[in-house]
Amino acid sequence: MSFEPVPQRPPHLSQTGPQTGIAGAESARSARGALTISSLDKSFTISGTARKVLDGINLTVRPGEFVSIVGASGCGKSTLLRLIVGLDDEYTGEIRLDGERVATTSLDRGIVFQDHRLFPWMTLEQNVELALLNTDVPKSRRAQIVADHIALVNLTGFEKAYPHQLSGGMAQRAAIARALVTEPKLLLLDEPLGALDALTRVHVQNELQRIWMQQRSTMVMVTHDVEEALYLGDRVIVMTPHPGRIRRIVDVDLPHPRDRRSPVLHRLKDEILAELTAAPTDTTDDARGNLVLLPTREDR
Amino acid sequence: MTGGLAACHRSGANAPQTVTLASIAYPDQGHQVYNGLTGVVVRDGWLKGELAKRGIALAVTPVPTAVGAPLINEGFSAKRIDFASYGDFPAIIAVAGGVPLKLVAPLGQGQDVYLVVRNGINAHSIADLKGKRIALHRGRPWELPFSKLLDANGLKPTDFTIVNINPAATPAALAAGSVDAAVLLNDGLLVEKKGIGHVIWSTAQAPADWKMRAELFGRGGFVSEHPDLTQLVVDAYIRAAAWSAQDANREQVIQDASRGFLPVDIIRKEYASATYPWRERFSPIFRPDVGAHYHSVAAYALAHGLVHDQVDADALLDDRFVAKALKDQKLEGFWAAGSVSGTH
Amino acid sequence: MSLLDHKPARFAVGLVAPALLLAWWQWQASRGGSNAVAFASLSTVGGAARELIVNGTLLADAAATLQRAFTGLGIGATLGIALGIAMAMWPLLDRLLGPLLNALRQVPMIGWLPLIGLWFGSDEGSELIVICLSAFFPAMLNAHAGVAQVERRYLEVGQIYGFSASQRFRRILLPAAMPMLLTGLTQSLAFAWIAAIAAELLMGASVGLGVTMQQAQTQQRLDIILVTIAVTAAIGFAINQLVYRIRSSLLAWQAPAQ
Amino acid sequence: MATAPASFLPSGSRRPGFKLGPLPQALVPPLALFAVWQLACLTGLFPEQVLVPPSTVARTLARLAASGELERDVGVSLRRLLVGFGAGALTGLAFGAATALSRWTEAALWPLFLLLWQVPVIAFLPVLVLFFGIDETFKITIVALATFFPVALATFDGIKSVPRAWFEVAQVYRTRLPDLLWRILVPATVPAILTGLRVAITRAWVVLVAGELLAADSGIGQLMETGRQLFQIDVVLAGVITSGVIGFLLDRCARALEARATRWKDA
Repeated sequence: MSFEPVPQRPPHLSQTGPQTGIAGAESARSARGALTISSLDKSFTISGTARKVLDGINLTVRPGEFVSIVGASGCGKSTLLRLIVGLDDEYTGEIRLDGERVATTSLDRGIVFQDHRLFPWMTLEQNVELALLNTDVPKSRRAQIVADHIALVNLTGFEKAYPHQLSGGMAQRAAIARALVTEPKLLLLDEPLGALDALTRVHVQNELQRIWMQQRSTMVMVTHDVEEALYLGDRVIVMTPHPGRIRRIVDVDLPHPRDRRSPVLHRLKDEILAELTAAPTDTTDDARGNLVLLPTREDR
Repeated sequence: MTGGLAACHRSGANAPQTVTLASIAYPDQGHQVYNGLTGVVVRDGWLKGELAKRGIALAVTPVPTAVGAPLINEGFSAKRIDFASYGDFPAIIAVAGGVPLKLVAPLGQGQDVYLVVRNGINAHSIADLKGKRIALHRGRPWELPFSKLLDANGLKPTDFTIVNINPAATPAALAAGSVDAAVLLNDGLLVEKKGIGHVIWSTAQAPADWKMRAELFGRGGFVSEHPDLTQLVVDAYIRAAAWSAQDANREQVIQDASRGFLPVDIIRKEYASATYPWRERFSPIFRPDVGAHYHSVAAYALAHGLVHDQVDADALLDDRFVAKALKDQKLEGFWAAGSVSGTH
Repeated sequence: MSLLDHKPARFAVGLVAPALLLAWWQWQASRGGSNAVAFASLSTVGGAARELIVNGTLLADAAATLQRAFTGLGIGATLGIALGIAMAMWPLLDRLLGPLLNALRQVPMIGWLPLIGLWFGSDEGSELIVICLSAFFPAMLNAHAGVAQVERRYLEVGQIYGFSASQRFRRILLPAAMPMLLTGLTQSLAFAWIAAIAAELLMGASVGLGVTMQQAQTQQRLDIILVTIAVTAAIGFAINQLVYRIRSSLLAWQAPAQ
Repeated sequence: MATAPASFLPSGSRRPGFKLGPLPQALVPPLALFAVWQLACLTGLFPEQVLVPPSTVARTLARLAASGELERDVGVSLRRLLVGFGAGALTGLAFGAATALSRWTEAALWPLFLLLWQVPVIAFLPVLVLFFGIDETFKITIVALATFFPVALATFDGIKSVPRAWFEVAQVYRTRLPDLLWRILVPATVPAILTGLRVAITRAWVVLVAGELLAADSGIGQLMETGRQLFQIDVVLAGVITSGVIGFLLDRCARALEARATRWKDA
């Protein structure tokens, strides 16, 4: 897949953030948002016993790629995103963005949560602008950049609205605008549309696809919804729970924007659903009990 | 004048910057007005001027009547107050508590305490109230005359139901019939005037030393370190007493006494019922009954376990300053030397 | 749809109960006898009100009491909010001071009076301390709870955008805790107002509603007591309404309750 | 605030012998305060009559406890508290519910409620005395009044914040009124009301002690007042400590009950 530079990108994008320029030999394009995860393990300690939630995750995301992760509840997909974004840094293995090991949060990595997490005490505009607080974007240009991003998510006219005055879909789009305004190399989406109704969801999926095509940042989205994963993702990572492992990675070799009616999508959806429902979802016993039942990881 | 200069030299080394006088005060039209002679002293301005000549400021601290006694005792013990005109009972308590005080000037004949009975109760004496409910705010100075009344009639507090209640709530309690009688100060006369009850007894019918007394007390340490300044303060009070004792100033004194307190006709009625001449109301003389009074307060406090140590009433009284002031102001013989009131 | 949707009608309905209360009062007063001690007739009360307004006492009293209450509130609530926030942000401080403050909170004011008397005498300072103490605790407790209950998910947003400690405080903790802070402030205000009156009543001062109330108690002037009670209630009510308005405008970002 | 966080510490991180449990930790500041207090007394800067050393206060407490005086006063005060609190809480609940559930009662009674709330109880003293006498009823009434206002307010707010949707659900299923009350209203408002009750009980305690100063022959407030009048600050401070500890314990018990009753909230 090759991506054309998009002329509509906000002009401040060309400015390099504090953490760019690490791999001078690589081209500017490939230096932005290459995510490498290798041998990642993660455990939680619950009442004295350690429980593995992620086991041996290996994944490489190419710059500008849209990767979807699907899996049943408890497969650790949200935990994975929290590790990548840096909210949790207790893990073994490696997570690297453009070669740099992830240890804490950074403006290079943005995230959209399932709950929009807009600050209820600020207007939409203020919420978006908040993300620029610690960037070196000059104050004089911030208003314009904020307006551009509000326009990008089609919310022009709602700048002064408080979150409670926005519908669920609008609030989620506002959260996407806030996540994008810092021009992160990597945008993580943690079930961003999970709380929306079916119609709004389709609408925001289209918006998201449009925005991604416009922005071309690397995006990793976690979702329950296989159809959504296929519609948006260049690749779909299928995960199984207890402990969370990658079971399969599906290539979706269709150009964007996609047609929902595409037979390829439907075939892949059936395949993935079959895979997910076939997997034993034994929650009665501990992780070690499941270990033998799980098929081996299919890694490419 | 020479005396003044000499005094100046005597306390020159460690003279205080301020002499603090505390007194019960009532709010009246946005100002605190001081009760009794302190009010006259403050208005007179003589003391302030004399102290100013020595480079010393006069501070007068108003204390509300409801919490006055503890506040003054706390002030004495913290050495925040040098002089106070306040009650006999709290002063004995302070001395017993280890705060040495000196009674430097008696202030008059004492205050009467009244026994008020509510309407509908047929009682003419304390004995008639046997088994009845009597309102009395415990630990307050008027407990002593009441106790003496019981003793004199061969009665005990257990012959009654003593109800401990704040004087502010007492009229309502009488009116509601929650209590049958109450021990009050001259607010008892107001209760009578309001038609809630009537006075059946007061200390006016009792020996002079039964009355509740208030005097000018000085902090022991201050009095012994600064006898000159103490003399000035006592001088000022004697001046005020002499002024108040003038018949010409009678109406003014009555008006002053009513300010922020009881209606003027109550004050006038109470003053008119006195069995002694007008001038004796302000007598600063250390009469025998004054000494007897303090002996009996000290004995009562000890006997009832209110204090744990015997207070030496004789050591409390310090009549040097009054004697000198009377001499200096040529007032010797102006007031009677012996007891002037009482029926016994 | 309902009569109650009209503001004036609603207001009128609200007047019924006070009016009934007053009517009952008048009836009690007219019965005379022992009731005369607790009930003064409305015309007497009206006369007393006129007297106090004309001679300026009422205005001076209200101004003095308001000033006392607000000075005490200003000091007490500021300290309370600062300490409450500090305790919510530094758990060690909370563990050290929390139980102690909680115990001190339960000590009735009378317990403080001897110490206050010792250090401040009977000056204006004593009354101020009493008011400050009354205003301090609700402000502290609510500020503490408000900051402690700030949702983690909001703090994570701050973490993602690289907020410094001061940014986190000013942009997340403070606004998120604002509803509770304002609740605390409302309570503090109510307590400061009541404490101001009570302090004047019990500790004495030269001017103030409590002073006039106390004096009227001495003189058994029920009409004056009632006027001061009415003014106390009315001013307290007005302050309450004002705070409610300020709160609504400060918290315009909150979704309506229903 | 000040819950016991120590139990959430990773277990085994310290040897048990050195582990400072939540209780001893809470004791550090008061002990430090006592130490400072005792030291301040030893300096002699303050008159011993007013800044009584804690050792003296401890002796006084022991003496009062041994003579049975403390037990009697605390017992009397607690009995007044419980009866008054019970009466005030019930009426407060009823009033709060009645005003919150009907717009008419709200419009008619709430303004008067807000008006009366602003007046200190002490101002109503003569009226209270007239109606309730000066015996136990009077003191209990004062406590009940102090309880009534916060409980009524909390109940009102608690009911008002129940989402309308829940009532609509009840309407759809034609829930009968008792069921509506018991199955929807009560569980939904219990947290707010319990908080109101907790605020009320500590407030009631403070007001009771103040009320006992005005008219009482016994009780912890009277103990302190007599102590002050008689310039026995050690007795006053013994009362301060006793009432502080009792108030603190009441608050702790109320919190524990509150935590138990609202466990579902955190689940």
